[in-house]
Amino acid sequence: MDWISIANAVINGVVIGMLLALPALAITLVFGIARFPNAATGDYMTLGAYTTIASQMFLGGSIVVAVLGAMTMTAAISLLMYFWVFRALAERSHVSRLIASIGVAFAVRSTITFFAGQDQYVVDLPLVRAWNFGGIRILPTDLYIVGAALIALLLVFCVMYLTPTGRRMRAIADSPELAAASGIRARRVMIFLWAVAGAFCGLGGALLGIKAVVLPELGWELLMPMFAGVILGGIGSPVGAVLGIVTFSIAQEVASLFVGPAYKVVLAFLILLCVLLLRPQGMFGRPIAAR
Amino acid sequence: MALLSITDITARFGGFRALDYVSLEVGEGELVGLIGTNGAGKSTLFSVATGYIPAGSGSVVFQGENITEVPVHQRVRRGLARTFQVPREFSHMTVFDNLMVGARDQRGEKLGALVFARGAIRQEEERLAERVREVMAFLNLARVSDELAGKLSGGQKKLLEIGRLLMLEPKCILLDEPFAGVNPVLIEQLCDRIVELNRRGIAVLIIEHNLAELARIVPRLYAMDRGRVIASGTPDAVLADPGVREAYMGGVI
Amino acid sequence: MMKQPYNLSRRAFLVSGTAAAGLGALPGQSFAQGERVFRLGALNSITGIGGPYGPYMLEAIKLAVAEVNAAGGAAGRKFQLFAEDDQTKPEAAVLAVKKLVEINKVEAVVGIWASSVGLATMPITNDANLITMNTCGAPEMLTENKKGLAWMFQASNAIFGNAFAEVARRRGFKRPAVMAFNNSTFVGQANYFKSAWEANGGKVSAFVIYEPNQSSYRTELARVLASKPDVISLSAYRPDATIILKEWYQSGQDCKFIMPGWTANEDLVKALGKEATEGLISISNVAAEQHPAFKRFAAEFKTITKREPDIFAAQCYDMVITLALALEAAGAQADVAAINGQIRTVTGTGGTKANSFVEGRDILRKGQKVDYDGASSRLEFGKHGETVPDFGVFDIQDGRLVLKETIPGQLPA
Amino acid sequence: MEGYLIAISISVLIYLLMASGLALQYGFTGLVNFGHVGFFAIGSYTSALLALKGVPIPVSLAAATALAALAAYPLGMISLRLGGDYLAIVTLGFSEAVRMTLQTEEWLTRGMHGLPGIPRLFAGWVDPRMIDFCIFLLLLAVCAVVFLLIHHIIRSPFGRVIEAIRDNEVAVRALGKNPAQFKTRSLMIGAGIAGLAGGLQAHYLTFISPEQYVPLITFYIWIALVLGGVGSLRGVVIGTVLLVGFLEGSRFLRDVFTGVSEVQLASVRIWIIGMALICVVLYRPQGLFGKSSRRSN
Repeated sequence: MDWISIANAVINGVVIGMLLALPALAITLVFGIARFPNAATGDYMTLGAYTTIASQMFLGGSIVVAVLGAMTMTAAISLLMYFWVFRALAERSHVSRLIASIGVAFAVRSTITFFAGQDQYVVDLPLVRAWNFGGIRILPTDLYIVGAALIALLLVFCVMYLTPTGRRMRAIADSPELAAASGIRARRVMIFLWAVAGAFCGLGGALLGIKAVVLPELGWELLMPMFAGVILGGIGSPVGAVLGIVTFSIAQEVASLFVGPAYKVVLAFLILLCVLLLRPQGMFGRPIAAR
Repeated sequence: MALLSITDITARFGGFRALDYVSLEVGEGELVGLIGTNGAGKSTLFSVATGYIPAGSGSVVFQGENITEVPVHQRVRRGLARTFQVPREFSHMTVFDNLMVGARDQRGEKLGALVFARGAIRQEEERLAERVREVMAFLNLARVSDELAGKLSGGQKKLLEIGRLLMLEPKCILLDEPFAGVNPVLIEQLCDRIVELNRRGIAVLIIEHNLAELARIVPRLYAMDRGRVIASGTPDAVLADPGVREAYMGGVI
Repeated sequence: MMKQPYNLSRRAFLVSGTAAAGLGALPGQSFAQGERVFRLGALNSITGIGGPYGPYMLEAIKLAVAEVNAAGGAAGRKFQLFAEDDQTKPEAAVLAVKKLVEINKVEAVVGIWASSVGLATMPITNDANLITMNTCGAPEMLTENKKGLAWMFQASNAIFGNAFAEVARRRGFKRPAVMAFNNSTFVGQANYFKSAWEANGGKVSAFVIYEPNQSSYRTELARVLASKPDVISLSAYRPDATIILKEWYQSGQDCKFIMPGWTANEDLVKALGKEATEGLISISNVAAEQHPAFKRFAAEFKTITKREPDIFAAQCYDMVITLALALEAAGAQADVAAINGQIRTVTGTGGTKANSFVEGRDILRKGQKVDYDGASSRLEFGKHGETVPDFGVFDIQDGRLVLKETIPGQLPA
Repeated sequence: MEGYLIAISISVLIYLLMASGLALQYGFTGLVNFGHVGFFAIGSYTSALLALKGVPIPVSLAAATALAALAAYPLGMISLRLGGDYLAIVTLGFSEAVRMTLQTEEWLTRGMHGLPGIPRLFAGWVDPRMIDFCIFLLLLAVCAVVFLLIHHIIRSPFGRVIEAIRDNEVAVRALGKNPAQFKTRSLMIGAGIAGLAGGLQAHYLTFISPEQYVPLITFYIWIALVLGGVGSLRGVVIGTVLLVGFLEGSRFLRDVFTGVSEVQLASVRIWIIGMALICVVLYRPQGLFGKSSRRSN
């Protein structure tokens, strides 16, 4: 394999990874604070993608409006599901929350297919050629995608590290008992959490819709790599989630050069296993102390 | 030679040094107390001694064998058992079943035996049930035999945990705050049972905040503060130690 | 730079589910008491991977059933339709077909799309002595067709792969590459393309089978493009073809594509725009757009679904019409075996050509032999129930499919 | 009519077998196995490939069971070191890896083309029209045996320990027992049962292909378990019957929703499943018919 192919594969991995970093961050935040793996994450993305399509159709073609609309929509649904489902399950085992989130995933997706059907949609955007630097190809669209993802990530990191709500959020993520003992009111944190998680899934879905095609299974299919990336980075660690999913995506793309596309899932899974065996807390997670 | 000797143990969490070269000994059939303020490292020391937390350095020697690297369940099988600060009963199981689980090396835990040695298992179960009844009688738990363990009072749960340890036939037990959250009447009874156990030849190391009760039953005491052992000896001597008084901020004792 | 056409109507978004099913309810389902009906089962892949095609296949079946019933039925027997979704899953299909057999007591099952469904249901339909008509491309369908009750309206992968190679040869390409979606139909096509090409001493520059459901195929595509092919045989469905062609267009590398007609069609143009699809070679066994059966069917199909029929829909339409003509020929009292025996006769060469049910029926009533040439192909069945159609080779020019030539289908040597 | 009912019953029984394996793993041991379909697939392919090579079906089924159970061994050893949440993702990854391998290793599995013509159970032994009924009876017997086995296991000292692990793993270690050992065994038994179910299904369907073994099947089993209530075998039966009954029964929904297209009907079906899951977890946490405690008698 020549280095140009590898460089292109790495670039592609970075783009996909950055895109998936948004929902991956949602997964890791929900995991750290609400304490369960949210299987509805993928279908929130799907919802975001379809909202983009719908808003382009009904409100006109502006892509920025459509993407913002998608984020609002998924944030609203995410909050709705929190108030209806996940809040009531706060005291229950994380498996029951996981199962409920699978239910939410099915409900969201089937509502979409009821109205939009099974067929594919494409986001209405002009096709552009890639810039070619001696064989290394970079797409302007990809740059926009990475840019949008970066801005969103920066915003959330700022909130998390600079505002009181963000500090409370991290405190709860670190140790729910301690946070409860020191009297942190969780309500506002939870609302913020689910709104951000929803909006990020929506943004991720919309960007993915722009890059690929919009299908009902769009987000659901990505759950597995996203969870793998989150675990790789260390469950509950926001920085870890971003770096984990980017690493994971690069590994998948580069692997498909060497082992063939079918085995990239297998290979990614093996990488994950090895990392976990050598460093059970993930790349950026802290060791869990038993008491 | 001591039954359990802990030598120069360290443990860290992140940058925080929870145990700082701690050494401690429990002799054969001895009854020893361990006191210290919150965060002094007592429970951490238990966890290192029983293998729940790896030791950063130092050694744990039990019955003359170095068990520093031995996994938790192997240490228990050698006769070194512990209870927890917060009782860890099997809440969805009856008190009777909780105690039945306790017995070591049951044939019925082997899947092959379930098929090929059903008679032997039945006999073993009957024998164990007999022992469970003895233990329940000893700990005054017979009345609640068929209750779900999760429904017991705090004190009963502590008794149940001790009962499970007895099913193990251990040589040395480490009790982590056995009196915490227990009503005074039951504390009497608990003390009594612990002393009785010790009289039967089981070495006991107790962490306890209730210094008055502890001083009454243990002949020897260790005091810890900020990850170090700061004093040891008879209860009177330890409690009189200026470092200990300092750690407890004078007034409490 | 170009503007991608903005073509999905608002209505399409909201109602494409319903649009697919048209009127929703099954047509012509009111039957007089005691009337002898022919109970017809439709087993379509409404959901699952077949989702983009199945609903329209069912629509075509309904259309054909309505046509037959409007003409008073075949041999006086009207068709009563029972439709089931197989979810494109063999185990769901088994239950669905059992229901059709046991509850609805159907005498034939049409519309089977996926080879996996066809292979999984064949033992059941054979046991129950049912005629089945499918669009499966797996060569195993032929060997498993032990009772001769199954009819393959789609050319097998082998024939398709061969035709792709033939087109590549005729167009003078020298370095073809192969890219295929990982399922049995497309991998089969890819393999037969390769062996047909190499049989003539050529070499395939790259051969990549990709996993479906990805958000990007750039790395796979890069592997193919790195071999500098002058043409890529792309066996794909529409969603992945959309992404791959988009990424190919963006890469700026020049080459042609040969694709199956059910993917390279107007829908693909809608998804990608005219510029990115310009010059795609689309191969399909639609007899010809000029063919009267196809024209009439396409017009009717369009009024109901607001879109062009794809090849599978046309095949499904033909299934019902063929079955109706066979029933007409066999007579009202005929059993399944007798009807099945007529299928080859009413489509075989030597009879008077017919392009619709009514035409064919009238010829039969005159006591003559009939040769139904359908909307999907001339329909000549081989000895295992397979069709070896002629292929239309289309170029996509300015967003429209333009027929360039017709080549005879043939099995690989 | 009977034929259709038998087919549905066979479907129920195959799901029931799988569900009982998962009930042992999750309901009684607390193992969050999200890769159940992987073991099912291993069983299907093992038995099918062996039978196609001429191995008698009883032998191939035994091999399917054993191989599926063995596959669980390394998986258990690895992931049980990691703790609960990881087991879910590792098993899910495992089942996808199995599917990808089945797709890719064409020399062995024929890849996406699937395996047609798998020898049918009882073929040549009984009248062809009676085969389904015989398969149904066989499955009924297998289910009965497996249920008795599981019942026996959970009542045994071994069952006592796995139940204790579910309640409090740390305390089990404090009693000198190695939870990983017990959990691995529980995982292996459940996987073996899934493998057997897979083998039986292969010899019933006579055609298998990798696309049958998608994670959705695992989720269906979970749904059955949650609907019926975890931790009781009765709940498993009820949950499975409800699930398959609903999946099949919804074919007849069309008679109710006449104005709705086929595509939309499929959406409605999934929507009802999703809502049922949410509502059961929210309002009937012990399952529709479950009881909260397991060993009380």
